[in-house]
Parts: sequence; C-alpha cells; structure tokens
Amino acid sequence: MDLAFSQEELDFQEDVRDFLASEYPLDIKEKQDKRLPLEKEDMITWQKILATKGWFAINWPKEFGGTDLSPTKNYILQNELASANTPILIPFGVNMCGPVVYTFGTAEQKKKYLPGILNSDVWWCQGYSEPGSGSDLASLQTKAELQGNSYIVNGTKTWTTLAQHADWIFCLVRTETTGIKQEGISFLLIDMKSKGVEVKPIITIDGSHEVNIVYFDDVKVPRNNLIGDEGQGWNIAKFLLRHERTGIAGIAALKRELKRLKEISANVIVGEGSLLDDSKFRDKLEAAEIELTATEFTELRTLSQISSGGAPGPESSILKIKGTELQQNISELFIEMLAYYSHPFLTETELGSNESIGPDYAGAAMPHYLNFRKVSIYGGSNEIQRNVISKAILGL
Amino acid sequence: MDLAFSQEELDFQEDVRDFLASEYPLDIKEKQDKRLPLEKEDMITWQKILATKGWFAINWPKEFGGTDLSPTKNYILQNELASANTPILIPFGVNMCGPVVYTFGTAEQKKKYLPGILNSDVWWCQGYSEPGSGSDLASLQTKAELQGNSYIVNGTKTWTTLAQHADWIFCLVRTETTGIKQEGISFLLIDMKSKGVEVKPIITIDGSHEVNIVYFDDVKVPRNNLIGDEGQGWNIAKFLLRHERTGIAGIAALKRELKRLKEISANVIVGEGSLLDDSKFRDKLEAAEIELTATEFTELRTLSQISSGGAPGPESSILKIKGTELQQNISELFIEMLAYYSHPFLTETELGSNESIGPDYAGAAMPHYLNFRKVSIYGGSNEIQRNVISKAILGL
Amino acid sequence: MDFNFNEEQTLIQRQVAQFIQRDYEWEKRQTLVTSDLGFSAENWKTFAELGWLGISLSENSGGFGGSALESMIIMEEFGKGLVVEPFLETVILCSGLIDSCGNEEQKADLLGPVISGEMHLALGFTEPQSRFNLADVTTEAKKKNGDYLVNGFKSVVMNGPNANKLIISARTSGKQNDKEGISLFIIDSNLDGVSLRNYPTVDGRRASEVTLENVIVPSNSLLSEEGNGFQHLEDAIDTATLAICAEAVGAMEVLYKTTVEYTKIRKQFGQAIGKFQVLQHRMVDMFMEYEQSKSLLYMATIKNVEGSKDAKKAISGLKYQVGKAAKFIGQQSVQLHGGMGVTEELSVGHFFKRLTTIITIFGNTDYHLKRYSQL
Amino acid sequence: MDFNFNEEQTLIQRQVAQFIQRDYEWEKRQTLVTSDLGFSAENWKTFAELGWLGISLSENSGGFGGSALESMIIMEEFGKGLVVEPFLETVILCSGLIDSCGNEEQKADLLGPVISGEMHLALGFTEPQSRFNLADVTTEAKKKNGDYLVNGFKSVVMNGPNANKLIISARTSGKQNDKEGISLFIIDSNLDGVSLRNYPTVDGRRASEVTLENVIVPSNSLLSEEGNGFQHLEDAIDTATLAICAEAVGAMEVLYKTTVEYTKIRKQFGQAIGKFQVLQHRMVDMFMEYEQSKSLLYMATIKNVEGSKDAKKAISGLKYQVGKAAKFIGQQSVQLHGGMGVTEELSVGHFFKRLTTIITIFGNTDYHLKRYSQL
Repeated sequence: MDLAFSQEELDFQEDVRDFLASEYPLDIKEKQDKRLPLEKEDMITWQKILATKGWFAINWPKEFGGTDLSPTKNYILQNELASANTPILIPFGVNMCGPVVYTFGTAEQKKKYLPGILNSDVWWCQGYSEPGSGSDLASLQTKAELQGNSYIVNGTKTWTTLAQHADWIFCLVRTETTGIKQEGISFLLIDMKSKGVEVKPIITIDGSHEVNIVYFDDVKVPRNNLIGDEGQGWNIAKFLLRHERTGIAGIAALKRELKRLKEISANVIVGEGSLLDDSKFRDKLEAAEIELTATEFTELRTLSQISSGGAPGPESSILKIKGTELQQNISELFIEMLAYYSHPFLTETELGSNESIGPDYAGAAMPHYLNFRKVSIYGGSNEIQRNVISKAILGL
Repeated sequence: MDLAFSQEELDFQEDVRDFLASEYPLDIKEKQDKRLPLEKEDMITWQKILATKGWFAINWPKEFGGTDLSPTKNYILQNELASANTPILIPFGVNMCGPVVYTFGTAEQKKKYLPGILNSDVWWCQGYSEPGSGSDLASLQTKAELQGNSYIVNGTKTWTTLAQHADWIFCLVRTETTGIKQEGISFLLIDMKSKGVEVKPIITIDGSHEVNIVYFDDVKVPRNNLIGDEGQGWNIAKFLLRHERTGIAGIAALKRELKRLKEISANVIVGEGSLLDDSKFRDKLEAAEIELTATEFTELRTLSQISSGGAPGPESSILKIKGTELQQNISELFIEMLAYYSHPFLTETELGSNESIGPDYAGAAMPHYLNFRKVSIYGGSNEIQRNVISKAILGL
Repeated sequence: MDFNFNEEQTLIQRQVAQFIQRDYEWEKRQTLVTSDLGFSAENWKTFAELGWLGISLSENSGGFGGSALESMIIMEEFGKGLVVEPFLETVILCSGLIDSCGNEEQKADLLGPVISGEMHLALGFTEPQSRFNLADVTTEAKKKNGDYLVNGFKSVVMNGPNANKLIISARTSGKQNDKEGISLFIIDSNLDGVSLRNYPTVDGRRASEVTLENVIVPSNSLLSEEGNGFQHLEDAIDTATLAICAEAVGAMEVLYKTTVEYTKIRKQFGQAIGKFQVLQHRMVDMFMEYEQSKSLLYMATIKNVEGSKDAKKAISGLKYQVGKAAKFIGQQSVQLHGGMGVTEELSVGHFFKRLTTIITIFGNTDYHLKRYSQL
Repeated sequence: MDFNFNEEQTLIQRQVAQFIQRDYEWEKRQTLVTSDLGFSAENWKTFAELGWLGISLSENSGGFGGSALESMIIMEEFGKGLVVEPFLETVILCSGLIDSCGNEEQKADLLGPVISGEMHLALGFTEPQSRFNLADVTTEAKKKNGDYLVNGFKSVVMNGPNANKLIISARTSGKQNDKEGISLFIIDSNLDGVSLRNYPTVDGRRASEVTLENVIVPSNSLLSEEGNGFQHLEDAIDTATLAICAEAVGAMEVLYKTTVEYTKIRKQFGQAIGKFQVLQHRMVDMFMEYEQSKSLLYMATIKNVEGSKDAKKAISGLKYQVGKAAKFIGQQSVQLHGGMGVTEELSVGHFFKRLTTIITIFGNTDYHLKRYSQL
C-alpha cells in the first residue's frame, strides 16, 4: 500500500502543468474563471488543444487513436485540469459514442465515426430519455421500423443535452414491440440534418438552455447506422453506464470548488471574524471536505481494483450518489455564503457584461445551485442507484 | 386563537403544585431524581395517591369513576407532574384495559374489572406481540379454542412489559384460523395465576429486566372473560392504538429532560467555557428544543381538533414519530455530554448504592440511551407509522 | 387555549383563498412575472378595495386595527398562489414600521395612500457587507443646514424598482455595528443623488441596488427620533419574518400536496411512483416538516399578538424550522418530479425558487438558530 | 498508488481472521465478558505465540518492526470478532508509547514481557474534568528526595483492573491545560497510595478509577524527559485512534452484513422485510457509510506510515467519519432487527454497544471535526 507517485508520474504531472500554463487559451480561461457560459467554439477549441497532447481520448485503446492512460496518470491529469478550471469535455462523443463504436461497431463504422470524434469535428448528442420514460429507460417508445435498407424512425427524445449544437445523435430505439421490453431495443446513429428531425429547447429553472426535446418524424436512417445487432441496444447501454460512472463523482472539480468556497468565505466578514470562522458554516464546509476525501479514496480503491483486473461494477453507484450529493451540497454552501446576493437573477448576456450585482463571483451561484438539482435525477436517479446497490451488492 | 389559561385553569395549576409539594413521597422522589429503578410498591403507592385527587383515571368518563378532565387541564396536569419528575403511570390498566372494558364490556365485566384498575389493586399487562409477529400484529398465532364454557389458550406472547408484576393480562388471541386474518382475532382477559401461564424474563441491552415472554400452555379461561364478540379483537386493538397515541409524544417529560440537560451541560467545563457554550453541542440542544416546541404545538393543535369534535386520527402518528425521535435524540445528548463517564456500566443494585462512578447523574444515562432504542420499534415501529401516514393522510 | 380563527378571520381567509383560486391562475401569474411592472396593478387595486392593504394597520392610521394574525392569514394564502404583488414590502414591512413609529403627519402622508393602493414602499436595511446584522450600517446621514446629507449604499432592496418612497437605515452616530446611532429616513426615490439599479430576482420579483450620493434629506423625513432606529427596525423585521414564514407555510402546503398528487399519476416500471415506499416515506417527512412549521407559525404569531416575553425567541425558532422545512420540501419536490421538476414550465420549480429565497430573507437557518440561542 | 496488502500483510490478515472464525465463537466470547478476568488468558498466550503482540513494535525493542498498517489489519479483524482482549490498551497504546519515547532500560523491562504475553499495561490519560483535552491535567508530580510525589485522580482508565503497570500523565510544571509541563510516569499498580476502583464498561470491557495519594514514584519511572510528555501522549493517542477506527470498520462490516442477512430471513406482512424499499435504501446508506469509513481508514493509515504532513488531520477526519458511521450503522442495525435488536441474546446489541463507546474514546465526532478544522 502506498499513495506516493513514481518519478515518472511526477514528471507527467510537471508536463501537464507546463502544458496548461502555456496552452490554455486566456479568453476561455477568463470565461471559466468568471463562471460564464462557453460558446460551442470554445469547447471545440479546447478539446482540439487537449487532443494535440493525446489527452482527449485518454481511455481509448491505442489502436483506435487513444492514449490508454494509466489510472494514476489519468488521476493526475484530471486533478490538474480541474484545478486549472479548464472546460469540462462534452462526453457524448469521446466517452460514450466512441467506446460503443470501437467495441461493438464494424470495421467500416469505426472508420467512418471515430476520426470525427477524435478530432472534435463532429458533435454528438445522446438520445436515451423520452417523455414518460424517466428512470425506467427500458420503457422507451421511439420506434425504428425497417423498410428496405432504411429504418424509419418515429418518436420523441427528451433531456437531450446540447442537441442544439449536435451533428449526430446516438439513440436507443425500439425495433421490436413484442416480448421482453429490454430485448426489443437497438442502438442507432442518426444524422441530425436528416429530414424529420426537429429540436425544441427546454428552458430550465436556472434560466438556461442546456437540454432539448428532439422529435423524429418519419426520419429515414440507413440500415448500416445500426451498431451491433438488432435487440443489442440494452446491453450496449448497460456497458456504457458501467463505464460512464467511474469518474462520475467529479472529484477533481469538487476539490477546486471547495477550495474556492473556502478562500472566498475567509474574506466574507461576519461580526468580528470571517464567515469561515463561523462555526456552523465551517462545520458544514469541513464535513463536506471529509466526505469528499472519503469519496476520492473510494474512487481510488475502485480504480485500484480495476487495475488489478476487476471490472467496474455496481460500486460505481456509490460514486454517482456521493459525487452528486457533494455537488449539490457545495453549490448550496455558495448560496449560504452569498446570502442576499444570491438572489439577483441576470440573464447569461448580462452576466457576461461585467456588470454583476454584488461581488463578481455572485452571479453564477444561484444558477449553479438550481442547475445542480438535476444531478441527482439524471443518469439514473439517486433512488435508482440505491436500488442498484441494494440488488447487486447487498443481494436484497 | 389564544394560548392564555383562564383563571380557573390557573387555579387548577396552583392546586396541582400544592398537591405535589405536600403529597409526593420523598423516598419515591429521591429515586426518581437519581434515575434509579422503582419497586412495584413505589409505582402502586404513587398511583393510589394520584387517585385520591381524581388525577389517575383522568380520561375516563365520570360514570365509570373517571374525572373526564378537559384537554387544557390535562395538559397542565401532565406538565406539572413531569416537571416534578413523578413516576410515569403504568398504562396497561388505566389507559388500555379500562377504556376497552368500559367501552366494549358487559355490565358484569365493568363491575368486575374497573374497580381494581381504578384503585391500582390489580396490575395488568398487555399480551399483543408474539415471537415472529413484530409490526405485523395481525399475524399472531396464540390460539383460543372454545371447549364448553372455557377457552383453552395455547401460544406465546413476547415483549410483555412488567409481566413479572402482573395479576392479569389482556390478550389478542386467535379464535378463528380461516378467513381474513384480522377477523379471527378476539380480545381475552386472562388471570396470570391460571395454570399453564409461565413468565420468562428477557434481559435487554441496558441490562434491565423490563420485558418478558409469556407462555400459555393449555390455559383454561372462562368464556365470559371475552370482551366484545369473537372476532372483534382487531377493532378493539385499533380503537386502543388511536387513543394510545395522543399523549404518546411525552412532551412534558421531554421538556423536563431537556431542561436538565441544559442545566447540567452549563456546568460541564470545556476549554474556557462550558459545554453549553460549545457551539456544536448547543446547536443540537437548541434544535431539539425547537423541534420539541413544534411537536408540543402539533399535539395541542390535534387536541384542539378533538375538542372541537374531531376524533384522534392518523395525525397522532406524527406525535409517535416526533416524540420517540426526541426521546432518542435527548438521551443521546446525555451520552455526548458525559463522554467517558457514560461508559461505566453498573448493575441496578450498584446504581442504587450511592457509589456512582463519576457524577451522580452519570450512571443512568447509558442505560437510558440503550433502553430508548426500543421506542422507535414498539407500539408500531416508526416505519409502520410512516406507512400509516402515507396511506391514511396522503392517500398513497 | 384555542387554535381556531374567529368569524372575521375565517372570512378573510376565505376571501383571499377565493381570490387566489379565481383570479390568480398560474399562466396569468407567469405573464406578470415577465411584465415590466413585475406584478399586476389591477390586483393591487383589488387588494385595496377588499381592504387587505389596511387590515393590519392601526385604526388611528386609517387601518382596520388587525394584528399579525390577520397578516398571517393573508400571507399563508398568498404563499399558496405564489403571489408576486409586493404586499410584504409595502404593507407589512414599511407601513407597519411607519404605523409603529412614524409621527401623525407621516402616517397621514404615507399610510392613507398605501391603504388606498396608490403608494408603494421599500425598505433598504441591508448593505453589501451587512449580511443579517441590522446594526451593520455604514450609510451615513450628517446634519447639514437643518437637513441631512446622506451618503451610502443599500443592497438588494426588495420592491425597490416599484417604490415611490424608500425607507433606509443610516448612521447618524456611533461606529459600524453599533445599535445606537442608527436612524431611519423616508426618502423619495426621485431625490437628487438617489440612483437605483433595478433587476429581477430568482423568485420572479424585483429588487434594486440603491446608491445614495450627497442626498439632501429634509429633517421631517426622519422616522422616530435620531439615533434610535434600531429597535423599530428590528421589530419591523420580526413582524415581517412572521409574515414571510406564513407565506412559506402556504407555499410548502401546495408543494408537498402537488408532489403527492404527481406521484399518484406519474408511472415508472409499470406503477405509480407514489407506490414506492422510499418516496412515500419521504413525502411523509415533507408532510411532517410542513405540520411542524405550521405549529410554530401559529404559536409564534399568537405569542406576538399576546405580547409574550419570549415572542422574539419564538420567531427565531420558527424561522429556523421554516428554513429547514422549506429546503427539504423544496428540494425533494423537485427531486420527486424528476426532470420535469427542473423545467420552467411546471410551477414546482417556481415554488422551489421562492422557498429558496425565503430561507435567506431576514436571516437564514444558521443565523436564527444562533439568535434563538442568544435570546 | 497501490491499495493492496503485501504478501506478509495478507498472511497476517488471514491468520487473525482464522483465529476469529475458529477460536472466537460468540458464546465463548460471552462467557469471557462475564468472567473475573474479563477476557481469555489463553487467547492472550496465543496472541503472543503468533507474534501479534510484537508485530508493530520496533526491532530494537524486540518487536517485528511493523507499522500502523499491521496494527490496522489486526484491529480490523478483531473488530469483526468483537475481541475483548486488551490489545489496544497494552500493545498499541502503552507499548507503542514506550517504544517511541522510553529509554533502553524501560523498553527492555516492559516490552519484552509485553511481547511474550506476561505484562499488561494501561494508560491513565483522562481526568473527570478533562473530557478530550489531553493537556487538561491536574494530577501533580512533585520532585522530592530524588523521587516524585504524585497526587491526583485518573478516570475511566481502560484495562486498569488488569494492568501490571499504569502509565499516567501528571503535571510537573505549568498550569492546568498547559501543554508544557506534562510528564509521563510508569507506575506499578501495587505501589503504596495507588488505589483502583474497578468496574465493567458497557462494551463488556473493564476500566478503573485510579486514585493517586502521595505515591512515591522513583525517578527512573519517568518516561522521556520531564515536562515534555504531551507530544508523545498525543502521538500515542493518534496511533491508537487509527487502531480503534480499524476495529470500528471491522465491527461495522459485520453489523451491516448481519443486518442485511437478517432482513432476508425475517418475514413481516408475508414477505422478507429486506424487500421493503425503505429498509433497502437504509442498508445501502449503511453500506456506503462503511465503505467511506474504510476508504478514510486506509488513507489515514498510509499517510501516517508515510509520515505525510497532514497525517494528524487525516486521523481526525477519519475519526469524524467513523463516529458518524458507527452511530448510524449501530442504531439502524438495532432498529432493523426490531425487538430482537435490543436483547442481550443477539450479537447485534453488543456490536452496537462497542461502537457506541468507540464513538467517544479518544474524542467524539464533534471534537474531531473541530480538531480537523484546526489542524
């Protein structure tokens, strides 16, 4: 047992820091530091910069153009990126569609789709949820009927993150309506420019347009856009869920936010001292820090098991639960810290105009708090995660 | 809306205080103040003293020898008794068997059983739970078969509080094994001196002997010991549960204990100040006090509804939940206050010998904490109470 | 002891409830929120006509001589409709303050127009550094030629954009955080040197940052006496805390009930999600938090009406409980509504946002637990 | 980074686990608890024979040169068996202290017999008023004729009844609560003026109130140097805190698993209670509290072995988490066992009682959160 980094790992850490110091574009950094929304171009620019060092498709096997970074180096990289507050990567291409294509796709499909993901030229979104399906994903109704060499797709997907920017969508669709509902699901790639695809924004309580409804009205999709066999969609989705959850705790970003909270609250004056000297506030902050450290080491123990040959199992549900609880908890502490100054509610444009109400860190706090209500709902609600642990680990 | 007492009520309060000052026996008071266990005789003595003022069977209608005290006077009485730390009354006779007999019994049964309850000459215990039945009371198996003019009772009751002192037991027994399980249950009174009744102690984790297993082996019980009709037992039990829960929150005793905790902790030195000055400890104490006040006023609102003609409904489940949570919470704060001095674990005899380890209030704290684990389990566990509210109030 | 409303109070409750049900449909409310004014001038006229604007003011100010009990009744019903009209700010907070410590002239000048619906008021009692400490006042008022020269800054002034007059706390003597030396001034929003930056708040209301730069305020704008404003200010905030807690109790009732009903309809895995025991127990906890809040609301309100000596302590206990309950019920209502709970479309998110600001307004949960402990 | 045990460590773990399973049946343990000694002398001999008593002591003291990692492994397994033998007190707390700051003679005199199983030790580090403050020492030691004259009182001295020697903290200079001026003395329990009142504790162990009345202690009984005992004491308590947290993690594992298995068998309303979602989710929370505790245990132990600069902070974070988890898992295990959970008969109540004392020992949850914050 040891926690120390090897010399090689320390060198790698140095390398990442140097890279960030020289390559992280200042305009993007400024937006990030002010918690302002990024443009699509900002996100793509940053992904392309990361790709130059091979730090974009870090989990992909080398044969498909990935880096296959060791868990420890990955841990170091994530910590450095988060600590520098670089943009989060849009996971739908690189962490979701990519792995599905190189794992289940044909040689032709790999050739067609992987390069666009690797170089961030193609923006993907995810077509899973439907109105009414919620956590019961398998109840999905979007139908794909084979007619000749094409599927005719009809139905509605919802909560589709950043679909407004997307070139392609990967969908779970129903190719069979009889039998066990899971077995009638297939995994289909659809060009967003196809006739019959319509995207409608959903505005959320934080005032932002992040998610969408996507309508499919007699959309014609070539048969060879199917990944794997018909009826294999549910297995592919489960494969993805397992892989997605490792790292879902978002530890590195949480560490950064907690540090920021601590620094700011040390300068908020309350009575004779600072808010950080206030025992009630500080207790909550320190308790969150301990929980965060525990979650970090639970993740590291899980990674260590994977390194020793184990597969990521239902343990990753702990990381989803604890990580999202911490995200919500810390965003709530920002509100507590700001008190009345969390109430002004400017539009994104106003926020970007440098005319903040109150301290410059105030404007984004409430939108973040509101936006983070979603994290215990999506990706399998935390109630579902507890069901998973109950069944798969405790055997109940 | 008002909270003020009328002059008559204030006079009543004065009356109770005078009575306590002159009539509360010093030897019992001393045991109570030291949190030492009482003898059976102590409990009977105190009940008889209360009865002289008509403050024993306060809820009974006057025609059966009760006082039928108004809710507000009852509130005043309970507060004064608890504040003087008088012994709790054993409820099985006066609050349970009595109301059942005068509500469901025949004239003959009333004549036979009520006087012994009123004058505390007959000690009753309750035969409900069985090994295996737990919160699922209706699954009880103790059988009563009619043979001529007698029931032959076979089975086992458990968690029978203070059965070691009891003269009589009121039991739920199964007189019918087919059909809906609730409808085969009857309410039967059994003389503990009957042949075939055996009492075995259960020692609990606090080291005390409070509960028992009671075995019935071919016990012959006269047919006219049946209350109501055969099969009416479940309805009688439900009637009792509803009445039992009002006042179950034990607000008055909780107020006394919280006050005591506050007084003692103000004298426990921590660093420069007292434990009560310690923000973390004090926060818990104050939060408990607010919750206690809220529960008190929830109870008063419920009583006010009853006074205005409403029946005690499932709202009383809130009082059971909040009251027991507070009992457990406050007993836990005593442990926190005592720190290491909560660990010595003397027998009841040693505790009574004035040779306490640490401060004299220390010895009873851990036994109380351990003993109070039961309060969220018995009388319908707090999980069951939430099921009740969910169904009966929320309609889920 | 008696927990029933009298006949008159029952009547008011029914009247307000009827207004919410009949005249305050959700879609209409949503258009008000995004309108220029931010609420309905027509509704305000209705409030005036029905006498609600004067109900809690003393008879000698032209009001109906009601008490915090009547305000509680109105605010609890307003909470159920998520009413955005600035009743709390204009009537309870500012008019209540003037009613309790203004002189006859001020009462006549201001409260008449308030009661008839022609005047709006706002209270500037916080500064960027002050948090919940009402005594933390750096805005200065200096005597000059018989007038006062006021300089300073008031932050997040609720209803600021709509107010004809502002009441602000300013320091006429003493040091920052001294309770002595704080004075209250009624300032016309149009005075030279008063500038407002107006903005919407997350709960669909409006507030302002108020800059005061060499504002010359005539001495008859002083409320009560110079230097003794703190106690009046604290009392007014306490009364308003009761009222906002009543609003929260109303909002929590709607929110927990809406959630219960939603879970009876919403199906997952082939059954209504309200059949899942975990969600049932959570809703039971929501229900209990609501009931406990309501109990303390009634208790604290009656104690205040009766002038009990622990009335202020009761208010802090109440605000603590309401803060705790509002957070739990708000967050869990969103959670149990799933994705729909975070959309602008459903009312649940808006109730959640108002409950979120109520937690902070007049002191958050931590602040009031501490105050409870100190009183 | 690596979270795996090495071969030797894996071996120890298996050996201890085997002992618990084969030689520490529940009924046998229960007879030990009520026996005169309070544990098994035979088991202690076995510990000595298997080398466990010297495993964490340095080689120059005759030990095997292991670290807190080996102690953690043993204590985690001991926790699973609810072992009552005073390994924590004699070996980890006292021998560790002597090993780290005793002189050669003291090590030879005391640690040899400890390792061979012939010597028991106890540490008197608390006084009735001291709570968790190790520097709050009023017991006095005054130089007199080359010896020390010791007067004072040590409370709840764990393993006191069984100890051949006591190590106590006493003040040789300074004021109450000063960290400077505290000295550590090795005192023979039989010395004139030493009197013990022995009693059982709620977790089935033994402790003593120790009165020291004009006890003449020879100067070679001084551990380390006069007046500098505090740092050694604190280090020893920190090491012991790691160990008792390992015990708690072992106990919590058994407790949550026992509860899960019980709910699979126990039927109510016609089904296993483990099918009720509310209980399922509660057990998931118990499981997660256990896992989080285990993660911090490993982290804090490794940081201590590696001598990391935030090692002490990690220990306080760990004890906080363990305290929180032990309370939740302990209380809920009893709750989910229903009435059976509160009987002396089942093991669950005994695990609960030990976890309850562990929460307090070496500082409770509040204390360690505060210390975490200050470090």
